[in-house]
Amino acid sequence: MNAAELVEPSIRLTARDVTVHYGAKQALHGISIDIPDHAVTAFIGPSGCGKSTFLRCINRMNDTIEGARVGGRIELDGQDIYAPDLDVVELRARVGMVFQKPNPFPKSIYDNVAYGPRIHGLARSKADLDEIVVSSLRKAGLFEEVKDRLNEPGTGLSGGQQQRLCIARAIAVGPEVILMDEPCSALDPIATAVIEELIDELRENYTIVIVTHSMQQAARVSQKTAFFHLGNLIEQGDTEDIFTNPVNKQTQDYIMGRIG
Amino acid sequence: MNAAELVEPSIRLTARDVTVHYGAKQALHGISIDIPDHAVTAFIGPSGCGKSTFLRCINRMNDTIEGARVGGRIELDGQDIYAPDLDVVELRARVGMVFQKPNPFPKSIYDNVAYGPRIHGLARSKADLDEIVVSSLRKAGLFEEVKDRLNEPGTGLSGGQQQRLCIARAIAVGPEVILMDEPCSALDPIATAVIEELIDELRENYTIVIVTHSMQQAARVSQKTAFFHLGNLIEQGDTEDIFTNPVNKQTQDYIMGRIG
Amino acid sequence: MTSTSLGQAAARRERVRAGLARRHAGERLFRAFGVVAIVLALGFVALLFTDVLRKGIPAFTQSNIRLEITFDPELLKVDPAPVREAGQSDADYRAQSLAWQRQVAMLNWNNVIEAGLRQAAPAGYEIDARQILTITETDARHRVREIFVADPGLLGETVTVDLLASANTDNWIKGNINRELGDAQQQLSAPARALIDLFVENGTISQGFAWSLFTNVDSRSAPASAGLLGALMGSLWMMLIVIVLAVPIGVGSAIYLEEFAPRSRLTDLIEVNINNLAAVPSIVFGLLGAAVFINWFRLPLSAPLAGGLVLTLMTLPTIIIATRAALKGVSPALRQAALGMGASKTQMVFHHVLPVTFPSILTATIIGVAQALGETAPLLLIGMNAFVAAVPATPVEQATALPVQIYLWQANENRNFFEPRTSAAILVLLALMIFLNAIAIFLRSRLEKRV
Amino acid sequence: MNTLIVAGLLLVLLGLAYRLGWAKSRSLVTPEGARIHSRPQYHGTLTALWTLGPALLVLAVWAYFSPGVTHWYAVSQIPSDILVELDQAGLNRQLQRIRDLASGYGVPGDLQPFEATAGANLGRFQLLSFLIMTAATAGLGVLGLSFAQRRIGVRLRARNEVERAVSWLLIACSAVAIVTTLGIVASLVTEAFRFFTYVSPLDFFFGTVWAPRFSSTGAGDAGQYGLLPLLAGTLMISAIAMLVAVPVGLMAAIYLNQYAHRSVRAVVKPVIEILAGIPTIVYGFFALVTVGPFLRDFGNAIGLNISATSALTAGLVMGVMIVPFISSLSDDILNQVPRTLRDGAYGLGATQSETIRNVLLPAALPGIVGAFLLAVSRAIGETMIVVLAAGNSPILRGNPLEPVSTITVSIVNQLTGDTDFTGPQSLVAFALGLTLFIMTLCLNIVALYIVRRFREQYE
Amino acid sequence: QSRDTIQIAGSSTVLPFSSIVAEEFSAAFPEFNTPVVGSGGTGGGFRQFCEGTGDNTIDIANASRAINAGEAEACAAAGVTPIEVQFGYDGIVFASSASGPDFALTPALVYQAIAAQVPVDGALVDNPYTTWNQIDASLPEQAISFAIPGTNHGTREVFDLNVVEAGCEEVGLPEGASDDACLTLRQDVVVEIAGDYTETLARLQSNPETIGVFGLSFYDQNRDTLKVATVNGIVPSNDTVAAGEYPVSRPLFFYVKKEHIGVVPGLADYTEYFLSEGVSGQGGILEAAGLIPQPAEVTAEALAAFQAAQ
Ligand SMILES: Nc1ncnc2c1ncn2[C@@H]1O[C@H](COP(=O)(O)OP(=O)(O)OP(=O)(O)O)[C@@H](O)[C@H]1O
Ligand SMILES: Nc1ncnc2c1ncn2[C@@H]1O[C@H](COP(=O)(O)OP(=O)(O)OP(=O)(O)O)[C@@H](O)[C@H]1O
Ligand SMILES: [Mg+2]
Ligand SMILES: [Mg+2]
Repeated sequence: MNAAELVEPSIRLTARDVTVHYGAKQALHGISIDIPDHAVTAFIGPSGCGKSTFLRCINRMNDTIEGARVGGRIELDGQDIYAPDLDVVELRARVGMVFQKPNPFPKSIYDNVAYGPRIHGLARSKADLDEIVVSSLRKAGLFEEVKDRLNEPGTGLSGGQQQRLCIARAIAVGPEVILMDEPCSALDPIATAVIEELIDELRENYTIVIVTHSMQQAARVSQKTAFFHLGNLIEQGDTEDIFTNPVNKQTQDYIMGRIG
Repeated sequence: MNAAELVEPSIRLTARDVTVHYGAKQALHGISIDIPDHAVTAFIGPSGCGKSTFLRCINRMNDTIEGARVGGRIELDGQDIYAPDLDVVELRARVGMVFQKPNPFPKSIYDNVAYGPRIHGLARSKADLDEIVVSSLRKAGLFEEVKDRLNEPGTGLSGGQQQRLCIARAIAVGPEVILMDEPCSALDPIATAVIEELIDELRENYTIVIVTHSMQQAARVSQKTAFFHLGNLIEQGDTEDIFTNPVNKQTQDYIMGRIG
Repeated sequence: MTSTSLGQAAARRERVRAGLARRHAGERLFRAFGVVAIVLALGFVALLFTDVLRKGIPAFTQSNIRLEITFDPELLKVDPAPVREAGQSDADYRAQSLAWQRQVAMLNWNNVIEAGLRQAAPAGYEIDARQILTITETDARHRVREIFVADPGLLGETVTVDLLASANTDNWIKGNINRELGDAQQQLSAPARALIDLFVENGTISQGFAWSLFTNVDSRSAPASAGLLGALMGSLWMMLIVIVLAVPIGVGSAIYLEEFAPRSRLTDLIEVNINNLAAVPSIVFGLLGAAVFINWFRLPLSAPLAGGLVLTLMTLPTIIIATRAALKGVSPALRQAALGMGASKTQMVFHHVLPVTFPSILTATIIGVAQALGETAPLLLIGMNAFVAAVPATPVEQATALPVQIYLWQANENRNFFEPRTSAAILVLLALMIFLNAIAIFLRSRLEKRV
Repeated sequence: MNTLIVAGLLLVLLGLAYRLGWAKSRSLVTPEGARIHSRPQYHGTLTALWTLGPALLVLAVWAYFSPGVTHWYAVSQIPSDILVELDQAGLNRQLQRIRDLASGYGVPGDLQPFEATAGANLGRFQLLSFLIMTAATAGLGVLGLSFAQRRIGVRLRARNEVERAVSWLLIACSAVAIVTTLGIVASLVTEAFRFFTYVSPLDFFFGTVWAPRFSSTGAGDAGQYGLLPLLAGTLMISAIAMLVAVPVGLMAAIYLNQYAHRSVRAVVKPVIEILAGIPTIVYGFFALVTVGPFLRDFGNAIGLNISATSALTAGLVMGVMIVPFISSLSDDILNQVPRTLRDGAYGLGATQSETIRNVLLPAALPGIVGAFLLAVSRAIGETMIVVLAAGNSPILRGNPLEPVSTITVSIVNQLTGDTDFTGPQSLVAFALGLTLFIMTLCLNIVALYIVRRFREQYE
Repeated sequence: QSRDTIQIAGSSTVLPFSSIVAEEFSAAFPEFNTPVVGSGGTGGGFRQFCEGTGDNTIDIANASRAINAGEAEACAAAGVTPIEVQFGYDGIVFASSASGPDFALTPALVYQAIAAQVPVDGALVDNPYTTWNQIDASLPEQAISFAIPGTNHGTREVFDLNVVEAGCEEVGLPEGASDDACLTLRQDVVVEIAGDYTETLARLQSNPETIGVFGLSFYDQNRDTLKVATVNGIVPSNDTVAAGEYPVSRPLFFYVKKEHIGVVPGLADYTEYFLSEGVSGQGGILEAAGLIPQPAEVTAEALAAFQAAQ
């Protein structure tokens, strides 16, 4: 599980000198990183170091935050995602996001998953849509649990189920990249374990970036790890290397529990 | 710093079979623990396991939560704190509390600290009060930083300073026990270090109970540790023992990062 | 740990304990103030309601007179009603029957009623024609005539007719006017009063539910038959206009300001402006309505359309502010979820945010509309205090409104009769109001349960 | 009738446009999956919008110009020899007759020969211009439709364009509020200005006597229009109302928010809010027939001379009306005070009332003051209660037991009385309205400023 | 097509009569709708009346005074020709609480009671009287308190003219007194009522020593609580007013828009019906409602004038 990939995978996302300001305050001081395909990349670091901020840059969710300004360049498959003629809506369909707290829409389970395909016009018919919903739920490992109550509200599920529903919802749009911001921090240990397993499975088909405050989790699920500190990317590399053999003193301190 | 006390200290607080219900939901399933004098006791455990709930039982802050019911028995110096004739106000003067997010009153720094002594009528004169304020601020390690602006609002301080102000405010009443609920979780690493140092100093004069989600922090500041899981007290003992040699499988899993 | 610090702790505890009694007393006092405030507020609600109920309830019953009316051909000298002949054109027939109706209207129907009254009275009761007719309401002759027009075959027949007793009769029976007063101070003559008492005894006059209050329009010539139907309809029309206009505009405006508008001077200005509009006295809206809708757009005076527009403008800020508050309350998680799915901002708002806030918007709307329903002052300035004796079939026909009707009735010169009637009208308005508020509260509680 | 025809036509056109746009965009999607930017619904809507826009433009132009053109045409129908003899009033009357003839309204008096033809011509002219307008509307609509239809393509960002249109619509909704304010200001200012040509602003704002007289009694002057007695009455009543409402409302809010059991709160709060829903006319009536006489009798019993209709009566009842306003707002504001602050005080051993008085209220104070100011502006603008219960005596005096008058009452009186409409008697109402507007505006700005500052503390 | 409901607006004094006629009119003429009677006061009525002709303007203006020059001008400018119809009188009475003593007043007495300054021994001094018997020994010993209509009421105009000015002349002002002296009232005992008579009644009930100014019909309907005062020894009643014996009365009018006759259906019929014997004549329905009928010949003249004008 913890084994690093043997073949170096192709790069999906590249970031160069990304800076973010919230009003006068600078939250990121020039982040450059390459994120590989078909792998899980974990961002770790103490609270407030800018992990979420950087994650939000990747699907331009920062656009929705008032006063946030993004500098530098991020490319998805070689295309600048901050290019003026790029349609954000399209980008977000390609780069899905799962949040810290499970946030299903207050609609039925079916509608939760069907929403994305509907607005993006992905299904030509009702049967098409059904098919997308079922396969997404199945991929998220939720189908068996909810197949009898697809019309009940998604908010009625347990925390872990809700989070998987959110993952299914993100998958349904057929994204290439899935961003997860502390997806397990609101869950109990058992639900966490289920999600972690799911992430490991999804890796086969998606590029996954996950933010976590738990080094243990990073060690468990990721192949690559990036350590952030005070708005800087301190160190990045194969997860195994970072955890067993950090180069940087700060990384070391953090991993040993001396800071944070 | 991490050294456990050599002499077994006297027991200040004892809890026996404490249960708490929030409405229909049971949050604590019979907690029994002894908390020693002049030592820092840390409560650790995954989110939602009932650490804060138990902490709030000790100074009866649960009284202020609608629908919360407390069962069992807690004694402070042998006196039942849930006895019907016990005055909560007096109890809270003896058992101070510091919260997760620094919450200074929107008053001047001076008034923040003077508030407790004032309502309890602890100062005979203005000079008395001045003296209490200054000595409390000094004990909280804040005096030097704020002595020139005692009349400025407490909300104008930095997060770490605010948290120390809250500690000073709690000390000013002259409590015997100080309860701290994740006092550093809203602070940056540097401020956290300052507070941790302060806790270590305060230990000389007070009985301190601290809730933390960080095992590293527990290891750094406490002499005794209690591990909570799903509303149960799984294991307790000297911090060193718990971290190096946990008896219980769940404790072990948690400490190794396998759960939570 | 030293013994001195132990001693200090003990001393401190003593200090704290010493102050406790006083502090707890203060606590109790403060609490008592709170209770007093609540009791005062509730007491006033109770007082107001009992007072209005006490005054208004009697007006829900009314004195009715049951008479045997004979359509005596001696008294009613009238041509036979026209019968439609074969080949007669519509217009011809209508003209003919109108002419006949006019002829019927010119008859002195009071004679017929007088005969009926005398028949009900003990034989040979001494009272002159003028006095005996004060017992029935003045519109009795129209009622009787309508019966005849509807069925001209009744000529020569006798039918039992229920008529309204006059307002003064009602006052006398209910004791609204002091029964001890002398002749000079009574509205009815002594023989008439005695006869009424006789009628009450022999059952000719009985008390019944005052249906006229709900089925009739306002009347000045026949106070006892004055009703609220016209005013109710006027109010309903205005509410309809307010709902149709204020809700979409208000919600749209709130959405723009809360979700789309960039923070700028202009939006700040709009915000200040809306908050200000919410507090602008209603009478100023009346001035605006008079100047803009009546004088400029030349909308018909005292029509529910103009009233509805004025009330719309008044309600708008309420709805905008409440909707904005509701939108603000939507959790950012939901917004992020939608945006994260690749929904555009518009889609996010219309697919997710708005449905979630729907109940609060509905509540705000109901409350706003209820407020508009009770508004009087601006309507006075756009002429809605006109006397309208018809039910408005469209919003451009003249009408009055419930609160305005209350205002008009409280000024009616027949104080003895209209004071209870005004209270009754108030009860009707309050019932409507409480009904609307109850819906709002119900929705709110449903919403709270769902969240 | 005519408007119905046009509206029906437009609806049909719109439906057609939507359907066409939808179908065309849908046909773009090929089996090999050329992904179109926007969904067919958006293309349909966009096409419909392109159809609606030009059509509405035509209608707007027509609505603007047609009265002028019709007027010109009607004038041209009057023979010139008659035209030269007519003065303005005569011309108006003549035109009205022709218009009435054209619309089949019928006219009194003898019909002049040219009138009949003029009426008929005008009728024909109106019909013709209506037909032209309809054709132009339809034509331009179709033009827009075909243009939009041609634009449809895989990369056309129909959704973005539709959304832009929606946001413009929403902006238009927000503009209503601004337009309302402008309307208020414009309608008040022009009339108030006309009033100030009769009475100098100095006399108005600083005059101490309110006695608008009749111009016809021969008393010569047009009366005195001093604002101060009305202002004093307004302020006195508002002050009494606040004296009642603030303690009761605030304490009720505190009790419900902090002490009351949830079930008590669930019952009491809506009951108190009923007070807010009661129409003011009901309060007015209640004050007039119940509270006033009670106060008078009460005054007699304790040897005080209280008028039944007085500042006290109106103020008391108005205070009751405002109670729920203050209690609701204060309740909301108390709810906004973060729980952590409350916990901080409890944790120090403060009793509940100490927590409320020392921590909660000071923290919520700016918000509460803001609420009070809003309540004051409501009291100042309240009309019906004072119309019925204040006693309407515009005299400058300081005794709250005596009748007073207020600005709002005077507005109603001046606009609904038997006064001469050509004089300052009725115009003064607008000056009073303007004064009222400015007063509440100032109060609101202050309140807003305070509330804003308060918000920043927690966010 | 053209509007088919008669629109009326104007004086609130005329409004009750006008409304009653409107109701009865529609009962008697089933082919016409019930006319709508707006309020707004005499001035407001004329404002609407003189706006012009056509659908959106009123047909009849009720008035408690004759049209004045400014209003007539406005009418003419808008192409409106008003036809004046006088249909009866309104009596204005002084009434006090039914439980109080009787009053026999004269304009002079009223003037002395309420003027700000009165002549005493040839000099104008601030009004010194506090009780009625100080003015005249025949009057009861009761504090002076007077509720009069506010200046927005037409009634006030009549009161000023027929009572205050008349009383002022009777008493006679010393040489050199200003023109205003007659009409300046004291504010301590005089209460101006801007609302309707109900409000005056409420004032009376709250202070039973008050004497209030009412319409005769209002007094008539509330005889159980009110007691009327004589003026110059004359008891106000329909007969005394109609005969011109009772001094405080005024004629009531309505103005018909000539341009609308024959256009708005029923306009002429309404007018003629209004002036008919059974409506505004002796013993007619309006008399029962408190109107003081004018002599039949005056009505006949008005009718003739109306018919001639249309
Ligand atoms: N909307 C915002 N406005 C202003 N500052 C912000 C905003 N969001 C984040 N910040 C600041 O930017 C910095 C980075 O925040 P970010 O949320 O990215 O940290 P994080 O690494 O995700 O922390 P955590 O582990 O607590 O989630 C922090 O100092 C934070 O205070
Ligand atoms: N006021 C409340 N009402 C209802 N349930 C509550 C309340 N407070 C806490 N709980 C529940 O009680 C359980 C214990 O909560 P508690 O806050 O004590 O956990 P914790 O160990 O402090 O967690 P954390 O580390 O997240 O602070 C949780 O399941 C929580 O959801
Ligand atoms: Mg984060
Ligand atoms: Mg906790």
